[in-house]
Amino acid sequence: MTDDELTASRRDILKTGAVAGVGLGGGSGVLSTLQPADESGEAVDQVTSFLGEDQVVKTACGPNCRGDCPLDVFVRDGQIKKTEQQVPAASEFKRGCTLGISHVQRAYNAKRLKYPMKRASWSPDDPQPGARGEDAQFERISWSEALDLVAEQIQTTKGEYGPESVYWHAGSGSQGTSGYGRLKQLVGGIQDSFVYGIDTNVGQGFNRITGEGGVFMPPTNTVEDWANADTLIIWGSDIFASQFQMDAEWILDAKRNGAKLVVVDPMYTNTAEKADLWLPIRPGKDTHLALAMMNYIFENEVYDDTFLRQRTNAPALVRVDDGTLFDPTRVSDNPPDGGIVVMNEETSEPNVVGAETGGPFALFGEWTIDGVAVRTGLAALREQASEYQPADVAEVAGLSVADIKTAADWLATRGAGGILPAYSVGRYLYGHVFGQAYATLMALTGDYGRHGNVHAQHPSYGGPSLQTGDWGNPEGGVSLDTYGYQEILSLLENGDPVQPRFLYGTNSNMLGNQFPNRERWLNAMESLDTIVWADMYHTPTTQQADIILPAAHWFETEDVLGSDHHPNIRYREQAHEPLWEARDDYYIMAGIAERLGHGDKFPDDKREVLDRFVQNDDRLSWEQLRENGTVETDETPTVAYTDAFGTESGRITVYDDDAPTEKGPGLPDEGISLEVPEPLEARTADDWEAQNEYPLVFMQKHSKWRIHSQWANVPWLREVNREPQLDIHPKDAEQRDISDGEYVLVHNDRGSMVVRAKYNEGIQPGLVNTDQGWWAEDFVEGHYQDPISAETADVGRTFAFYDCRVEVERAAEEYQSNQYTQDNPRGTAGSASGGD
Amino acid sequence: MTENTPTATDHSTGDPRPSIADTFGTLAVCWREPSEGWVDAIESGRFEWLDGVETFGDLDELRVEYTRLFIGPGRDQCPPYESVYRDGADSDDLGPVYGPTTQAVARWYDEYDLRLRDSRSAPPDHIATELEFAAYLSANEDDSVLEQFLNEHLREWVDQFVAHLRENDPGPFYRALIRRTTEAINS
Amino acid sequence: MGQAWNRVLTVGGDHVDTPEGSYPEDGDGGTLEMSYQPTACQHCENAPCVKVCPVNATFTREDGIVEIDYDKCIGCRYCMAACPYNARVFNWEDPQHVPEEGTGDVEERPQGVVEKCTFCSHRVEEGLDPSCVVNCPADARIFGDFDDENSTVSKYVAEYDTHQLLDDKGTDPKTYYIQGEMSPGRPWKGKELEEELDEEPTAEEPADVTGDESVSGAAANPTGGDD
Amino acid sequence: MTEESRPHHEPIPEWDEIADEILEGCGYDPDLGKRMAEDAIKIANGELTEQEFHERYHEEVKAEFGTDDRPTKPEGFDD
Repeated sequence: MTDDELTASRRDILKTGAVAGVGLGGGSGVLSTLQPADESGEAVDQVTSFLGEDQVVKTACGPNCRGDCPLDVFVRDGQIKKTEQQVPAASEFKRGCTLGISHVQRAYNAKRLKYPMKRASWSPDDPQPGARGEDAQFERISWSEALDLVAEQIQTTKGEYGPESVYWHAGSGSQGTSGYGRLKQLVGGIQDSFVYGIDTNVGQGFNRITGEGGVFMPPTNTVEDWANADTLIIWGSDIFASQFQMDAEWILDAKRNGAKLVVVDPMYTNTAEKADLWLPIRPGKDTHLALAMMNYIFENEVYDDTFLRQRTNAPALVRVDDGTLFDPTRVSDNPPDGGIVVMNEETSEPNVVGAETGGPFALFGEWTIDGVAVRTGLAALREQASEYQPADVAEVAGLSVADIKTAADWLATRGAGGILPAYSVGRYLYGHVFGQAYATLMALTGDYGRHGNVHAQHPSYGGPSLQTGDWGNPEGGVSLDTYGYQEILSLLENGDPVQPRFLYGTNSNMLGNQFPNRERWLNAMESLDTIVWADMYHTPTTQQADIILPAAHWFETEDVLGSDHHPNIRYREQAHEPLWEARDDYYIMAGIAERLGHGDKFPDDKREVLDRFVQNDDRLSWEQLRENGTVETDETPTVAYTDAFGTESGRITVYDDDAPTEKGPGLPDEGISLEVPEPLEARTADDWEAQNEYPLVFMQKHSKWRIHSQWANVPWLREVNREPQLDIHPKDAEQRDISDGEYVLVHNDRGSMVVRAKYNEGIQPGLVNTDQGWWAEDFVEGHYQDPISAETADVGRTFAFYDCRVEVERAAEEYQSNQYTQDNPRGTAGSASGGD
Repeated sequence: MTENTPTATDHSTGDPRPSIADTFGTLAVCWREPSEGWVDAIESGRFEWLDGVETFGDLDELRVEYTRLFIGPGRDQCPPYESVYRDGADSDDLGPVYGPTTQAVARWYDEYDLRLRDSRSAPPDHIATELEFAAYLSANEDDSVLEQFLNEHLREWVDQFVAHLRENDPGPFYRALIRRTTEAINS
Repeated sequence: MGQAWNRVLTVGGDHVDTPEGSYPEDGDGGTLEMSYQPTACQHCENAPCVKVCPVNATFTREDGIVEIDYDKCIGCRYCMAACPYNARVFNWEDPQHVPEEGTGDVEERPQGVVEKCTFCSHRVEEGLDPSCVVNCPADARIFGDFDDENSTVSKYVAEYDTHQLLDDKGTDPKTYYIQGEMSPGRPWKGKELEEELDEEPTAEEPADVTGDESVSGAAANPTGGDD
Repeated sequence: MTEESRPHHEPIPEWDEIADEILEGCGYDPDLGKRMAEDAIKIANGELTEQEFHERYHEEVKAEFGTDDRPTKPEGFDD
């Protein structure tokens, strides 16, 4: 409520009151909310015919599924009626999923956040953080009051405790132009980052030895090129469930062209069902398998020797005594930057060579140079791989020897190959070693820089980035200290090195989704005096907030968006104004900026900002965006890794002489150095200390019914996927006297949850699974994050969601009757109860 | 105004029975969010006939209660919109806002050339807006029209709405309001 | 969600998205299998539902779509008993869509009538693909004119193994299930598929199915989809 | 396959129960509905002609529904 509105409503109420008291002055005298059309000037949202013409609004979906799907929204009489996939300018990227076409139920969810609110027990002078939680009560406040409070709290917090006590948190829940990044640079403070903390294992392992990519999935050939693959290994990803709207179809194209599809997964998934060869691996044994495949490749000499000589440091000479690379200056007075010493087989002399240089270099062998014993890096790798005979690994990993060999053989000998991991293997504590292992495996088979090579389950496109000028880096902005998520917890708990006091959170339902060991976070957050949260829905995370800001649904905003995963720049036309008092995030940011003296950096009208983007980018015109919804960017299918690698040598370091030493649970105190891939395991290890007490490994896979925790509150989807369940093999269930459909207690020494058991013949005995993304209120008791440790390893620094062991037992009788089994589930469960 | 427009309550003569339009008009006010102006209206004594409405107590507390029951954000909320109780997949689930019944209500308003003062702030099938419209109909149209509107709308959902509300522990003011509202629309 | 005109069944375990069979022990010998079967009205050539309707409310249109005249339907449900595909549902409840015209997309079905998938005849008449085809994320559904040998459906059925559900019953459904390794289908109006199946692109304009003898739907079974 | 949506007539004994369920309380003769349903499949299978089907049930349908507008009516069929 703005002040104006308050005045208006007060006047209206008095008018109505007067009517009730003194009699009806006229036909319309009882009206306050309604008014005669002739007084309203231009009729707004006038209902004409219900069968009126559809207006097709071009817009776009924008969660973190990487689909970047352009959508058509059909609006009739001012209301959104349905959503369809839009045919974009680059039409082969027409896409959209069950979730995208369910948006009408997100926009019109009766439990959307409607008005700004503050926790009733919170006040600037007496924040009472202990009163947060399930029982917290809220009261509606006006936008001006809410923004005043946020701005004042930022000011006071900075004044009292210094700028680093202002903590900015953003998840990945929404794409769009909000000005969030701009504002935080103008205001200062600290920020958190996925780097490190969440899903940063596989990518960093790959990056360490290739110098390519970051901590998430590495670059890969664009999807149009996937059809050229001869072998595809989907490793720990259910792409046909989690990315079926976009990347899965290209896999089928490859298959139709004759590619062999291998799926490595402990669960018989939608994706495993499509495989020519399914490797039902035991949880945590992925690096073992990669090494066994390398073993096969060495033994059968089916490695790509040309590639190894030219583009990797396989021929680099390594000192036998300390494992370091032989010093180039001992061979050449003027060695090239990053040059490696190799043994020239023709001259039997050591040479120093730079990047991208092949030649008759020995791949194996031992020599003594200047009295120093050396061997090749590849020899060290081969020695490591020799420890992982397929027969042994088959036993450890629960696989057949023949299948291991077939997978390796297909990858090495059938032509262009690809390995498509996702983030799952990185959800083990030491999952980065798998990143190193598969990057190394693909180096052996020469699968970089060729048509048909695939290195990740989703491709990235650089072209459709928006050219936003200085929008992301405003003049006068400061850079903020960044802490990985795994560090934030200790900041909150220990105040070291800084103690956050004020938190602005957006695009995120971390307490409902990606913060392991939930109780620890809830306690740690009591050190915050003020928590401000912007969202479309009331999530388990906004329940912890002191000030709640209702954000607009995507269809209620106007925006211009790049696309990371297909060559279309997308336009969002506004389907209608935000409902109730929800607001575009931009207006929230601009409102705070104005109050903090940065109003000049945020034009009143967001359109002005978008206009700058469009004017700034030769490829774009408003006309084209509005007409088509998308603008195709000029990109031809690209092959990744055609140039020198980003490592110091420009080569893939199949032998990493500069390897870090990993330390953490299950490892010797001195740690393990990772020159070559070494399978490291924590809780999945066969000899893990608590494995008898907690024998089952607990995984939380992505499902096709949610993107992270979004869409959990959509009735159409809840009709099919009603409640959190535990996939459990009937064998494991029967051992525990658990019948199909009974409620079970899943627990370990950290926490527990109660969910319904779902017999699944396709899940490996010894493994259980609850799909991720359920909200706290969806559980009969507890939450799937409760049993998961928030501990991270020295090198990995990544939350290990799947590195979790639990025991499962039939839940107590009182839980067998609950919100899902009672006749009237309204309010706690069922389709409309919310929860994301 | 038609011939048989009900007359207003005449407090000076002490007639305790308000007109139907007054009743619905007053109920509409009571279902709006409490504010200072709202308190003034309630305290003016004009609503005395509405037993229990003066039991609202402290305004701040009532606003917290109103937020909890009708705005959210938590699980206790009972969104006061018709479509939520009529357009869901089944009667046990909360349906959407802006459902087909919302359209149907909007058509009634349209038929009488009435518009929402602020069309975007809330869907038109808010209980207060429907009651206000019922007041308008009773002031301006034959009883049969009001009956038709009540039958097509308020009587179709208010029982479910208040049942849901009762499950979420309303205080004395809203308990009284529920009682008076269901009496009014069902009489 | 109201009435289900279209269900995607998991052919496998007892639960959605679960297989049946045994998990391979030590990597060997498993028998797990799972697939999906989208099941809606099959629009049979010899539709038993049409034959049993005492009041001729269920009828086969000129173009082959089996439809129901809701004004005629007396709700005896004989057609539901006769349908071997369990494709029909009875409207037990009052219509949920209060505006009398229906949703604006499909007409209102009053309480007490039987309803089912219409192949989105209201869209087909406008030259559009049925909604399930347009919205299938996996492009697993193809719709078109089976009398037109150049249509996408015709080409798919010609190229791949197909089967009809319960073909021993002689109902001759106009819905074909395609098997084999294949690219996802493309909607009727796109020309990508024609380019893929034979080297020469064919005419872009969609065939006029409404005037033709039969309209056909096909669901490419192995390409996934959702349940 | 998910229980609630298994196609019926396969196996037939199960269909019998499902048909009973469908027709229970339909307001018309459930037995007639079941017999007609089974025979309608026989037409599709070629075990029965439309004419035979029409004639077999004509009297019963007329008695039950007061009319027989089935499309199976043979040419020149006389009520």
